[in-house]
Amino acid sequence: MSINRAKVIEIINKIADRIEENKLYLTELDAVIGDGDHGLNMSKGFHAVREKLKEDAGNNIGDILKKTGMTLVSNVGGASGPLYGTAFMKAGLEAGSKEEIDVIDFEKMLTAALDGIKMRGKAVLEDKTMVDAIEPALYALSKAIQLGLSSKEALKEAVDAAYKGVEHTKAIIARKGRASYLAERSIGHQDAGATSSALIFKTIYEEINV
Amino acid sequence: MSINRAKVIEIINKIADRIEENKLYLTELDAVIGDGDHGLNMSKGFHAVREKLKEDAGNNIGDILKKTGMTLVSNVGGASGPLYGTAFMKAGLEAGSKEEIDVIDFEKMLTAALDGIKMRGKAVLEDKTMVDAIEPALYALSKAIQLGLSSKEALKEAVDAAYKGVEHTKAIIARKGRASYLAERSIGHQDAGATSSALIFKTIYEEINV
Amino acid sequence: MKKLINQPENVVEEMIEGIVLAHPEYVRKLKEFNVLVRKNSPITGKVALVSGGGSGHEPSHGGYVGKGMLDGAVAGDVFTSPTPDPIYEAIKAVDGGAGVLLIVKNYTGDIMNFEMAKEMAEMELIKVDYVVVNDDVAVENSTYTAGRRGIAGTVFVHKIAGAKAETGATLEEVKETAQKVIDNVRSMGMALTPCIVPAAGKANFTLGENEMEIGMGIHGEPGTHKDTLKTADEVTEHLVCKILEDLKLKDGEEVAVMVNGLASTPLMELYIVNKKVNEILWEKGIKVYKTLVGEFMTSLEMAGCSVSILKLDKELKTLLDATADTPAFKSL
Amino acid sequence: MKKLINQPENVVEEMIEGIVLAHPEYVRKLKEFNVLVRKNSPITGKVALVSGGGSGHEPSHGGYVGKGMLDGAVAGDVFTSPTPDPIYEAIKAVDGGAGVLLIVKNYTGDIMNFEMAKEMAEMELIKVDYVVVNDDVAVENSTYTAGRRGIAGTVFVHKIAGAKAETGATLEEVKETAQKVIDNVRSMGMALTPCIVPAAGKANFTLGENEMEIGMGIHGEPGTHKDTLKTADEVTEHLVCKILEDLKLKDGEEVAVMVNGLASTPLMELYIVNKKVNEILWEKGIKVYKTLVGEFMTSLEMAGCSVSILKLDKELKTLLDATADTPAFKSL
Ligand SMILES: Nc1ncnc2c1ncn2[C@@H]1O[C@H](COP(=O)(O)OP(=O)(O)O)[C@@H](O)[C@H]1O
Ligand SMILES: Nc1ncnc2c1ncn2[C@@H]1O[C@H](COP(=O)(O)OP(=O)(O)O)[C@@H](O)[C@H]1O
Ligand SMILES: [Mg+2]
Ligand SMILES: [Mg+2]
Ligand SMILES: [Mg+2]
Ligand SMILES: [Mg+2]
Repeated sequence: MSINRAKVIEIINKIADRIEENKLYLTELDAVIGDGDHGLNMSKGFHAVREKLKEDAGNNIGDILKKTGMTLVSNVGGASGPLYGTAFMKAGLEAGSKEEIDVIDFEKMLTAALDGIKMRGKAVLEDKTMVDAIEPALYALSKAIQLGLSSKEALKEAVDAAYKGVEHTKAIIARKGRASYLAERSIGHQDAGATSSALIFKTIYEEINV
Repeated sequence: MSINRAKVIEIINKIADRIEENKLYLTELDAVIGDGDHGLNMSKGFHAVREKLKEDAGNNIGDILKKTGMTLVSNVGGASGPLYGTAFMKAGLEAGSKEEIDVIDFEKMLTAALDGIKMRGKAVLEDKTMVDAIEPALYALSKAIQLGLSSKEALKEAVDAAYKGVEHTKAIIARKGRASYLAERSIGHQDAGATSSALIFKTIYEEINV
Repeated sequence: MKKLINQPENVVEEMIEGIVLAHPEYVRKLKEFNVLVRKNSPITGKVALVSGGGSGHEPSHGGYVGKGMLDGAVAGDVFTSPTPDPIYEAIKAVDGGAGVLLIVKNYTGDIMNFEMAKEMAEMELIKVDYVVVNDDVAVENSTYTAGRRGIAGTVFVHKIAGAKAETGATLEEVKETAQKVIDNVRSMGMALTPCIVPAAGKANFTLGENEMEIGMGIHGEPGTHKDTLKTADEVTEHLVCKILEDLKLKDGEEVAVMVNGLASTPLMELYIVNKKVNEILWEKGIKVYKTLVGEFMTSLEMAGCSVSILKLDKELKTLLDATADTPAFKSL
Repeated sequence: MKKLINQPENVVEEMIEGIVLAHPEYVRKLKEFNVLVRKNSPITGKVALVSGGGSGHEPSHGGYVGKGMLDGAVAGDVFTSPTPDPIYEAIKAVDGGAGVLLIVKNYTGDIMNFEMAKEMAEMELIKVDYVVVNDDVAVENSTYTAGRRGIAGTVFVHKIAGAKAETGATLEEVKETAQKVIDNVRSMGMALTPCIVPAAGKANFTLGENEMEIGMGIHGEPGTHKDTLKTADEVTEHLVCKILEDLKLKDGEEVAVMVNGLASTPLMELYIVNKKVNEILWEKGIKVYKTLVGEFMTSLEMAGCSVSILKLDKELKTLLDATADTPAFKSL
């Protein structure tokens, strides 16, 4: 696997498409145990990102991702803006001036992104947040790389782990974000942010395999 | 016809009964073109009058009627309180220290009452108010007396004229009171205060004939 | 009926108690009457102002008792004029020898009860006079009718006549200023939802999901017409134009604006209305000297608003700016 | 959706414009941002206070910008935290060299966005610190969770920290006072009806004709439980007892009380609630030093109220009494 600058932009635009398609779905998930705006927030954010990159995408992968993160931060508000924004900015910092990345780079970038999310949101595994999709995905990716799987296979593992994580959020009590006000009543419902994270992994995987 | 002190109290208590029975009806009439409280107002007022007279009815007919009027003024509020209150007070002033009254006295008292209402409320005939029941009733009474009818017959004429007046309020535009805000839209609806006035005449007539 | 109350028949009394408990530094209650007076009433030598009417319009009128506004406020039952007795008690309690001005809104019941109270007080040799506020342009004014209703513009009368009284003016002078405000203030309201009088337990008119009432009175009296829902800009345009038709302002004249919420309408929406009011006045070359946005004269839990415009001169500007310190209206 | 608005997506911007047009003597708007700052910002040498959050809580927060309270207020979309950019702009606009204190309510989104703005401002060498208000006792506090929400008690933080800043105190001192208020204020709310976010167009929860939600948050977040309608006295008893369980007041201690309307609940009902609050505190020997009744932190057009109780000491009393002059909160 090797992804260049243009491909990164393509992937981000595809993420924007997928978010748009799932706007209602994500919003409905958030309505049940949150405030019903996650799809709207993400759609607003990625719409702005698409416009931003059209106008000035930056010179290298680091730039692209930092611009993506900053645009998310500046346009979303709420919880997901700073979280996804920080994730993309940290990934961008990690990528630096690279014009091409491979699966090992991706693993490092994802590690930085997850660290950023945890630093910003103070959530840990089992708090019923996006961390419950991202952290298992990162573990699965790392393990697959260690086991010598192909990048394609490794990414597939990550996507599967993310969706397993999403599924698991149904079983647990929310301890961070708005859903935490519901305490026990949050059980049985899937976390919206974890779902959007899994959706992003799936989009990346699909785009790498086209 | 001759009505003594005790009979006056009896009649007032009967008026209170009839008002109570017609509370909902009067309120509904007021709801259509006013603010839907005329029955409640009258019931509150005559309930207080009943209690007042039970406790201290006064020494003569003038006293009884003045107490009735003051109690109405002090307990009703809104438009009907000062109007009916003034009417009873003026009638009481006219009756003075009398302990017995006849139909001629009644005519004088009613004249004073109507003057009081018109002075207080500045309404004239055809403004779609209680004046449209009371003024015709007074005319009919005077005419009947001049024609030499019996007091019973004269009072019957007054009651009929009052109800004809009530009926006529349906045909005219309100120019005083809350219904006046409706202008043309008040046409077709009967005035609540005229209705309660006619009811009072009817009660007096019935009580004199028991 | 979703209300935070106890017994419907006790709402006014409990409310008055709640006001006194909240604002003992401003007001006290007259024993056995739903009357609030300034804590330090009577104030010797100052003309006293008494207002009131039915309850359900809070903060009108008890909220305006204090320095620079009212000396006494009389609370009737919900939407029902008080009887003369409490008004008379209020007059006696606040008269400091310089006389008492009653500020009455133009409703048959209010006028008659305040007039009777005035007559009672005059028998005790208290100097009493009154003005009648009739700012609602929704209702036609004609010599044959009860005339226009008094609505939120009344608050300008309280503020300005109150400031005048603080200057040591005579009863005649305070009345003259109050009347000047009345002559120069016009209002019009609209409603999106009805309201429920606690004792009645149900709304006494209805509005469809897509309907509003233009020209609505503050007791749910009908306005000029029902209309389908429109944008805030369109509604505001209608209200302001009706007001300006009547007020006839000239280019360069100065006004005070009040955007008053009837209760359920959020401040957010009132400010959106205010934006449009400003744009319309600006286009006509009329200068907004001062703006009040908030809930000044409400109608139980009704949704909707009214706009009031007061044409100003030098005296009215000075008095409008003067210090006021009351529970619901403060001006530093 | 019965609202007096134009396009749902423009409500915040139009509201902010309406506020500036209404109160130019108090506030100005930062170009291109929904941020209101004091007209004379920055004030050299004074610690500046910035608050904010989602819109729909008016007069919070723009209504509290002025002397003795806030220097800046940042308005996000309805019920959504603002992004860091306008917060950062607000910080830059109000910093007079003595530093800026951010007053943040405890919501994940608010905290993260304000923190990011703080980091951005610190890169420009502006001294910035923040406090987190978490007064809502309806939500359990636990180290494992996001903790209690911030609701109407925040207004006490604005008032008191604002007065402290006017005394010329340092950033550390102002923060300490703000934190003292936070440590001593507890609130709890309830709702009779839901509200509608303009962009959503429909209520995001429902309550039956005979139901209310106890412990309701100011964005329609669920509370402790649904209950059948009760009297004002019963509801008040429940709210105050939950607050007192947590605040642990001793006989003879003094408090400030705030009875806050969420929007549709009339002032009449808030005063009825206040009466009961007073009775409960009186029975427990707790002295009410000051009471605020009105709409301080609303929730669009929701019906309901919250009660806040602040335990006072000498410093807090003095600062609570200090002069404040803002569009929505004045203290002479
Ligand atoms: N502290 C946190 N750490 C990580 N993720 C969080 C945290 N708080 C909330 N989230 C995620 O954010 C999602 C909600 O995002 P969104 O609805 O856009 O924001 P808001 O909650 O402000 O409305 C949740 O579903 C959850 O996955
Ligand atoms: N100016 C007036 N003169 C005579 N009668 C009047 C006048 N105004 C109102 N009324 C009478 O009062 C009645 C309404 O009484 P009521 O409903 O008790 O008072 P309110 O109008 O204050 O609610 C009307 O039906 C009308 O007959
Ligand atoms: Mg959300
Ligand atoms: Mg009536
Ligand atoms: Mg009435
Ligand atoms: Mg949100």
